Amino acid sequence: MKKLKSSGLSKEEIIQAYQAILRGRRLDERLWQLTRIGKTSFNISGQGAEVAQVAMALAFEPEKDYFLPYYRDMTACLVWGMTPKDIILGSFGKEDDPSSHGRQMPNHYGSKEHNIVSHSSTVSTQMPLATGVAYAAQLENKDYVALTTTGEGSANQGEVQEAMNFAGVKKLPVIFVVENNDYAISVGSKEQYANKKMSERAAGYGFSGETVDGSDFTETYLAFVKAVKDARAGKGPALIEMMVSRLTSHSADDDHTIYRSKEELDTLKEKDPLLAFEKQLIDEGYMTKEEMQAMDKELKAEINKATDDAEAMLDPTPESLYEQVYAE
Amino acid sequence: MKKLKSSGLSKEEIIQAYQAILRGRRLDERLWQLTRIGKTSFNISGQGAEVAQVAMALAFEPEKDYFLPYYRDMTACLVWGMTPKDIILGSFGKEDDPSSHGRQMPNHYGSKEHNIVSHSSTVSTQMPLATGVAYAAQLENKDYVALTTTGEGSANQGEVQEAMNFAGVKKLPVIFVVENNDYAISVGSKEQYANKKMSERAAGYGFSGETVDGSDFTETYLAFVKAVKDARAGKGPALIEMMVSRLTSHSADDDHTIYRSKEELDTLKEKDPLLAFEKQLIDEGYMTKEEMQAMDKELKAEINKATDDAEAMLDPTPESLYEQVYAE
Amino acid sequence: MAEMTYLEAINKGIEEEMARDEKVVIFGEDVGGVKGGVFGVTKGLAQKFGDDRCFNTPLTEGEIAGLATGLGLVGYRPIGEFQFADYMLPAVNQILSEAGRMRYRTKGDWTAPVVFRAPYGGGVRGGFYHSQSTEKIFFGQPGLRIVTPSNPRDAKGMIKAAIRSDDPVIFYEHKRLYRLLKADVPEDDYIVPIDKAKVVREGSDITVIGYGMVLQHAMNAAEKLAKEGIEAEVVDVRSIYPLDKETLVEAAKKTGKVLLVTEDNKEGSVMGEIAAIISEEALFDLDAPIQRVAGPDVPAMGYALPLEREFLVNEEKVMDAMRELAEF
Amino acid sequence: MAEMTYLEAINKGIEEEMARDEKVVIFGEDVGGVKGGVFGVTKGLAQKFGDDRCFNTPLTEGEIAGLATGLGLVGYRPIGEFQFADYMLPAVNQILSEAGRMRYRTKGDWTAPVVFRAPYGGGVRGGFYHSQSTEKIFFGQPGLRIVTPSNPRDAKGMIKAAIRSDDPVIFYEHKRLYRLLKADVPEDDYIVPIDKAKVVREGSDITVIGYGMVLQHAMNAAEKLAKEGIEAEVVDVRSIYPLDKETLVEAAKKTGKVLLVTEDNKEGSVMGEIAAIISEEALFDLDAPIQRVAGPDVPAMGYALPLEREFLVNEEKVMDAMRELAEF
Ligand SMILES: Cc1ncc(C[n+]2csc(CCOP(=O)(O)OP(=O)(O)O)c2C)c(N)n1
Ligand SMILES: Cc1ncc(C[n+]2csc(CCOP(=O)(O)OP(=O)(O)O)c2C)c(N)n1
Ligand SMILES: [Mg+2]
Ligand SMILES: [Mg+2]
Repeated sequence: MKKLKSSGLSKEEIIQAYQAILRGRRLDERLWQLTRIGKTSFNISGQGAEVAQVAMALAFEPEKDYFLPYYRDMTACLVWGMTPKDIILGSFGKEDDPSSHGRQMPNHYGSKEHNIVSHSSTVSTQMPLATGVAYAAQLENKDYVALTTTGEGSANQGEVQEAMNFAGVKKLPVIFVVENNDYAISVGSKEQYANKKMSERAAGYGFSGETVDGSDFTETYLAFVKAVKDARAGKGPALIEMMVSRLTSHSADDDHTIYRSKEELDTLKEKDPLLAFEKQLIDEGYMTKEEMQAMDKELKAEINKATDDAEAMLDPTPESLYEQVYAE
Repeated sequence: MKKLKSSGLSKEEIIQAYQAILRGRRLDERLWQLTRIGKTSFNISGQGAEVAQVAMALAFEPEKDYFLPYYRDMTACLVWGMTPKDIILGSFGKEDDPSSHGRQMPNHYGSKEHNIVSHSSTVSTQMPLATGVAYAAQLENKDYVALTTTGEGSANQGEVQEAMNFAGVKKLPVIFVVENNDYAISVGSKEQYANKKMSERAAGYGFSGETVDGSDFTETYLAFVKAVKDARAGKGPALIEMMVSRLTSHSADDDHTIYRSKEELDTLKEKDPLLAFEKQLIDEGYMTKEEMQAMDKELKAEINKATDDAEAMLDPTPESLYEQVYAE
Repeated sequence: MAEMTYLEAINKGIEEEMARDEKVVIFGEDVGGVKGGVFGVTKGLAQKFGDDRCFNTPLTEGEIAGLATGLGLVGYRPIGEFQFADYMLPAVNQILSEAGRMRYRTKGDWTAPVVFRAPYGGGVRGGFYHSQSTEKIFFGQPGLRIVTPSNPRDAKGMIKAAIRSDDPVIFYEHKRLYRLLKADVPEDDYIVPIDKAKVVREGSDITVIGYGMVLQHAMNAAEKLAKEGIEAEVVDVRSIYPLDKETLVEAAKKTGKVLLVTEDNKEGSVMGEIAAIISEEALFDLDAPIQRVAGPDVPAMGYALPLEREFLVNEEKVMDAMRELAEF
Repeated sequence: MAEMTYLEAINKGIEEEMARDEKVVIFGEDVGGVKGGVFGVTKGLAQKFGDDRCFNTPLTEGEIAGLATGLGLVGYRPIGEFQFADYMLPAVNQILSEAGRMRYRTKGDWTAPVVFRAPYGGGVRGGFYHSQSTEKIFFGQPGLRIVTPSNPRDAKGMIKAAIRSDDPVIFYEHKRLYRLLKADVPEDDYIVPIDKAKVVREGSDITVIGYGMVLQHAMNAAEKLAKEGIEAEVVDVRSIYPLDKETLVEAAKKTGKVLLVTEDNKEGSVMGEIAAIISEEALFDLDAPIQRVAGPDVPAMGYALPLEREFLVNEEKVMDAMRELAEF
């Protein structure tokens, strides 16, 4: 693992990064809990991808860059500006949910305020959209960048090829990301594609691709820093594949113990990127265990409050079903 | 240009190859003529791709291999077993047209008898179909191969990615071909894709890709011989890009002088692969000019007869519009 | 006879056909292996018939459709599963341009005897993209059949008929019916026609026409209204396209009062065509305007419970409309 | 006033909007450069507004649709051209899942004010895949508008309205009308509403409802029948979805005898819904069954002239049906 120091981030920034990662994990655990106790009906989560997502998102400027995420990107969305309450509002399907006002299923993030474009359940449709957002930057001669993500299974959709192809032709400021967690529901990546790395596909569209170990914060962060810099400078798109873990079942509707062995699951847990990152923080002298525990406590309180606040909000009214079909 | 001898083909076979090439050219000219004089309403042709198509098709065994062509592949279809009359029947839209019985526009080849699968106008839809045909070979443990072609513009369709991806995963006996003539109607290849070669895309799906000079008969033929051998042996798919010329307008509905300079068109004509192949045949001692002229004369007579025969056939009846909507 | 759910009946039907004919193969996302589909419809099939005949595909619906059609071309009886009906949209081109038109465009030379299975419908908190009725998108495309069973007995008999049909068939399965209904299903090798509607309840006062989940509401309402002295004739459309006009028109004429019920949006649904047929062929037998109970004309049901409830047709809405029509 | 073809009127409307608002951009296959589209609708626009605002895309319809939506998200007014309506099929997922649902799924936070243009319709020897009416595929999808003008004046005014609309609009152009019709078109900046049908001929005996090319047949037939003393009210639907129910129902009530005319297949076309609306809202005003003149229920018109002719609705077929209805 690359040293955190070589990321170029200050100690304070690294600690903030850790906070973002831990917030993501704790909030994610909360969402599962809400589903388990029947307060929400669904969850799909990013446990095992938090380190990668924070390293990715920190390379951008959320006030001007656009994010077109997919459903596992809660932690990245938090870095981009959404709050735990925003997320939980979505899980409850409340009227004030900024993602969809209770219209989409939980974990379909979006926020007009924070330049996070709404995504749908239909996988990878966000990728062509990202090229439109990026083309606008070119038309306006602005230096913002569009970031868009998907899974390694979903990356096989034809629309992804079409989007990458167009981005290559126009040298668009768009960064395509594949979060490779080795599974698409129950289907292992060997059944999804025969190439060694998904990042190899970029060459077929005339731009650069790179695969990073998503549990290596510095490696991931630096890959994005470079890609963002190039994109802002008009050098065109990039494809970054982040190798991550899926620590949980695919979603609340899935039970991964059916198709994953106990051994595999045990190894996964041992290799939890969060634990590795914590060890690195301690080893490299950024934080002590006690400081982490204190932070954890704070975050849990923050999330408890966010949960209570969100739960107290209103559901959409039945009548609101008829609103915003067309421009009014 | 590679010597014809190094193709491993006998003198007789090389001369037959030339005959197939010349037949393609003469028949193609006839189809344009029929449109020009108003006897048919449409033509789209493969002038400039004949050498490549014959070199490609000769590497297969048409009695057992399947061909899923696209609209420029007339010459390859002739090698696969269709006759000039079959082709002209399609141009006239006659009932006996084996491609579609007058239902599709001209140049949409197909022949159940000759293992040539019907293709549609919607570009590249044949590529997923080819994976199905190839998967059947695997299921049945047979060693037939599916060949499917498209243009360099059409190769950007998402369905092509999906087909290549699946073929890679299952190591299917299917050979994908891009006939790269530098144009998609008026759109130059620089506006279609940013990669240097279309064959580079194969690596993104875990199999081999190769770009050949389609005016080099031997190079093209040998590339296919190898790909076919590998596919039959269960080593999986290949992507072959053939660099060819489009000597004509895109189709009878297009006028390429609007978007191609006179200079470009003059150069194209000079570099006509047919002329280069004829020169090579003479230089390498396969044929004399006189022998070629004699062959040309024969072919013209053959095509004249085919035209007359085809024209004399019946149109579909209006009532036949209602046939074969569903199984009867 | 064995008591079975709708889901088990489909599984059983497929299993019987796979045992009977080795040309029957089935594939899709999560379809193979131990998972056997996200709903479990294909559970056990990979174990029984091998990983070649029941397998996972990459996450690419266009390819699923094209693969099926390609297999159909060379003599197979493929069943392609779409994980949700909402996710048929990436495959529309393949389904309509290829499978649906193959027979006609070759006048029967090439055919695509494929089955496309898809769970559809709402009421499972699936929100926007896991609840849709997508049959209207494929409706009215001659060459293609669309069917859906409404009970376990039909489910087994119709999936068997669909597999044996030489036509391409879209086979919709209402996901709420999967486990809701349990009924006696014959254990022998019967088929239920896929081109016939069925009168499922005789009555003389009003005629209710529907399919899928809403038929449950109609049947329940009919039983209750019978106690008020209102006798409803209830017709299960089953064969959505082409429609069994004869049965539908006859049922309409019988009572002269027609209520059309669908879970889909009101305007543009299949019921519009049924209304058109009745008003063309039975206008003077009608004693009341043709009424429709349907989802509202908003894009989709929302995730939040008040939105899902407001959208969905339920027993009460159907019963109110039936009573009103009876009193007309 | 200036005399213009339907095609010129659309070109002019787009030009005016591009001059008025720099956020209007247009793109598609062959749309840019000197070619200006295969029909010439975008001719001159690249020269006037630059290659950034009028440009060629790669041959990828999914990307065309997604690019448009992405641009729409960030304030642009994009127009994506599909070269033929038949080739919208690869883009169905993007059009329906993204553009058509963006506003609703975010309750108006994100919107997609895009125009998708597509030439449709037969009678140009386009055979299977260059003649289709594809509007039924997109019909009945709340959130999306579908319109088509039937004359040059409407063509200019409606394309301008579509560009200014905050809703996603599919704008169908009948390819036979492109050069068939020449009429006076105001040179000023007018718009024609895209949510209203229009009574184009007043009459008291029968009501004929249609759009596009068939409306020409209806108008011609109406003039001829007037000499026999039959006065037809003729309505141009124009706004195919959502329908202008009020105008349609009123026109139906006015004469009590309704003939619906469409070039599409008879069953499953837009006319089914119009019949349903009329039979729901005006049943007791009807003096005759609602009749339809339409294409037959076969997949598509064939290329051979006898097949194309047999398929197409023409003046004679419309006139016969009008006379029969008048005499009912
Ligand atoms: C077009 C489409 N097809 C199928 C699905 C159902 N589905 C949802 S997630 C998923 C697996 C995605 O796997 P991957 O892309 O690897 O992402 P991951 O969930 O592993 O992060 C599937 C099949 C869908 N949402 N959209
Ligand atoms: C899906 C689809 N979109 C658009 C078209 C219209 N079209 C027909 S051929 C063509 C250009 C094809 O170019 P290329 O793939 O390079 O093949 P070439 O004609 O040069 O051999 C286009 C745009 C089509 N047939 N299908
Ligand atoms: Mg994955
Ligand atoms: Mg080309």
